[in-house]
Amino acid sequence: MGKWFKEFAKGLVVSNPIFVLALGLCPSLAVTNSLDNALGMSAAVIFVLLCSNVLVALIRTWVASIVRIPVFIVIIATFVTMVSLTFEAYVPALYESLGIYLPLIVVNCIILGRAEAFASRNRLSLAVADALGMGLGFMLALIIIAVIRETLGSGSLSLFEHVLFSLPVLKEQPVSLFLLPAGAFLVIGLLLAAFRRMGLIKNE
Amino acid sequence: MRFNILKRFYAIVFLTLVVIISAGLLSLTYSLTAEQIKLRQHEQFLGYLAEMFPEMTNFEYNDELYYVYDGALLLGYAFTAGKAGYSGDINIMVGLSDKETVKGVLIISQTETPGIGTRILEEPFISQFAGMNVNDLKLRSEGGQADTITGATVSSKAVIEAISQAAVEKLAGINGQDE
Amino acid sequence: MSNILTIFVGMALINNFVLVKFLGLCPFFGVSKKLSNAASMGLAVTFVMFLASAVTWPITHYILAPLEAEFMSTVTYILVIATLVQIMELFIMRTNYGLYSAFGIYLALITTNCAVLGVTLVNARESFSFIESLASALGAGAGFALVLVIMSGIRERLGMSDIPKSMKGLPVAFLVAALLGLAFSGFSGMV
Amino acid sequence: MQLVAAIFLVALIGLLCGLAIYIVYIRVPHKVPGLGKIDEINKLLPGMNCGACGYAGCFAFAQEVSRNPQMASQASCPMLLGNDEVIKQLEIALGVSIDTESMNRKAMLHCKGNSENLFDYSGSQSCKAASLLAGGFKRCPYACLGLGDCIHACKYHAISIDKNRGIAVIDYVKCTGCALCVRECPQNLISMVSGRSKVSYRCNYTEIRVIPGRERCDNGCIHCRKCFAACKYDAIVWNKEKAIPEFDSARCTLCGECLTVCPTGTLEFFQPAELIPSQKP
Repeated sequence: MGKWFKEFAKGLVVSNPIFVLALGLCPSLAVTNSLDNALGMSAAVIFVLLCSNVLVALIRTWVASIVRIPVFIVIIATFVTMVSLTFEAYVPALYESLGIYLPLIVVNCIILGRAEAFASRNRLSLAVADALGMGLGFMLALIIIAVIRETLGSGSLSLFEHVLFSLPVLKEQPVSLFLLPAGAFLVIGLLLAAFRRMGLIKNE
Repeated sequence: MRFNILKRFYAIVFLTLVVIISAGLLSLTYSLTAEQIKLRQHEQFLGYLAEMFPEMTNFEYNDELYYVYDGALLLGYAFTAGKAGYSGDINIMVGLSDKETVKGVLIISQTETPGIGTRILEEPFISQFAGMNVNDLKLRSEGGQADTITGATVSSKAVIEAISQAAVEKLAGINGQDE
Repeated sequence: MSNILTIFVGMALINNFVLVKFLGLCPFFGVSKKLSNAASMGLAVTFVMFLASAVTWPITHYILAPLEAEFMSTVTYILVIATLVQIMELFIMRTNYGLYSAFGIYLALITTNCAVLGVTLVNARESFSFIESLASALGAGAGFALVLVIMSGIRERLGMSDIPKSMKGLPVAFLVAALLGLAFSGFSGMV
Repeated sequence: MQLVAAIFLVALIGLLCGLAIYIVYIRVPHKVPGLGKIDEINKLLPGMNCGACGYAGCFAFAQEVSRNPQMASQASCPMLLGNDEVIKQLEIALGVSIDTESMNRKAMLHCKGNSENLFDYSGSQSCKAASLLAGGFKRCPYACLGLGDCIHACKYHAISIDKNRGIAVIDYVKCTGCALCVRECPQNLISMVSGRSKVSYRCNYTEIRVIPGRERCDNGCIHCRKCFAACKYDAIVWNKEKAIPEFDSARCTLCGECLTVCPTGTLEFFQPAELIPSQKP
């Protein structure tokens, strides 16, 4: 049981996919300009990561090593397309705002990275732990970035159409830099430095 | 000998099997969700149409042109226009109260950069089209009345060009159909 | 002819895949520590993008489109890309082992490179002709390699400069990427 | 119905991809000519790709060695030094005898770091950059600047910075004699010496370029020849042109006489502390 929890906790902070491993950056930078998008994207990533890790862990003994990577990536692509079809049918608003980044979860480096590096080498329960840990770590990081970017970038923070709070001055002239991609880089860089300063993550 | 062949081609068989299963699964989900998506899109569009013509009771639709009626009275026409903006396609619905004057313009979907591109939804830009004559639907620089938003030129220019192009095609349709 | 040029420049600079469209960031931060790695990675990615576009175009136009199976495009594209990378890896490993050991992990990294799949998806969405999609692939690859080389040049220089302990390495790379992003957004009005 | 056709065609693409990988896996010549032998040698080598042997990594060195085996004995491959059974396997593979004596080498730093800073340098933290600025910020233009270029070069983490003296310190045991640091030092303070040498001459000051206002530190050698005179086992030979002592490690008994008699303390023991008899309590 201890090992299971260790694998799970590892994904949250110690080897957080975005801040430590610097994987899966493409979607996280683009969709964190609003909290709803960030939550939608993390939900999709967690679902796909969990399913693909489970399936990869199940078939790891049967898969021939030459075609290992194509097989894994086809499995991930199938899950992602299913997610994007269901989103389009039942949650169109979120589907619109995620745009091109939803199909790009397929090449999101975390999922294939975890499938290749971890799930294909460990038994099922550990693969699930790793998927959950990494997924939640990804969601945590995305939420933190989205909160900062949305508050500074558009002056107010809203969760599913009702405004949580809005800053007086920023409401009129928000710092729209933070909505730009460059702002996302800035936020992640400074956050990473802050985490290292606080000792949460060890320096290089 | 037979087993050896299977062993050697095992990799190929396995890959093809995985691809078949995944393609099958996908088609299954696609067929399940296909009409739901169409229904959803149609519903969404109806919502916009109602917003444009509040007193609408029914409408006719032929060759991409909507004829909006309140009972027997022809309220106006409506059509969609679409063009690639800064970071994705922008779909617009244009309502005409009659053959010449524009009733209003609605942006159905866009993925422009929030805070900059999304200003095409806001007041000064979107309401400038209401009541404008159809052949003024061109950029001010090209002799029309429509002007872009400073700082969001790509997005606003895309909207104006989309509307003007669609208007030209559809008007030809309406006039042709009337004669 | 001019249309192809505008597409090439458009993909390389205006909507540069890394700094404007935000695709291919994982290798962008992973590989850009040494200039030699960055250059060879940029070359390899451009080559794979070119091949992938060449192969996926016929698939889209002769198989997926007529059968209205666009929803399968992601799966098929990524399958083709993974196969191309696998073949390239086997080919390089067998013929030129020195180059293979120099590439090391980065070859496998190309498969998970969002930029490569991104190019094929953009080609499909913009419904480019065959020549246009090749031009857009080359443009995207050139843009990717350009930004990778610039970034690794700066990061090598930064490696030696006096930076606070907690900023060294990745955080400073993010800040450099932010500045590069702003610089590249300056191209946006060109086409 | 169309969906079934689509599935069939996509499956066909999958089959073609699998076939392509399989064909490349089989048909491409599995062996680069002579790869077998090179691979065999490559497996013996440490695989650190440190470049000490002067080739772009162990594989390139294996290719070179498999072409002309005698070259192996002057190879400065650090890992081969330590374990003899690897050398035996290499001798069998190459069919030539390798004498390990010429391989055993260590890096020696010729500076005690006693010269104070002329100005507070806060530029690019690399010795190469600092030494471009008027020969470095130390009073002695040949002194070690302690900014660690050699540390980055050393793949075996044998070099560290001595905080209070601000100079590099080479760990005798960890150093495998790969000589990567020698090229990196802009003040060419590091030289490769035989692993058996006992005493190190810790000064790099020469009269070639005399810069006004810059002179040697208190530990700098003043060429008084006292060490030469004091050595009872005449293990020291006086080099007349450079006017510096040279040590014959065979004769030297680590008695420490020359160290005590040297007025500026330029000399130091080179062996690790536990091997030096006079320092035992």
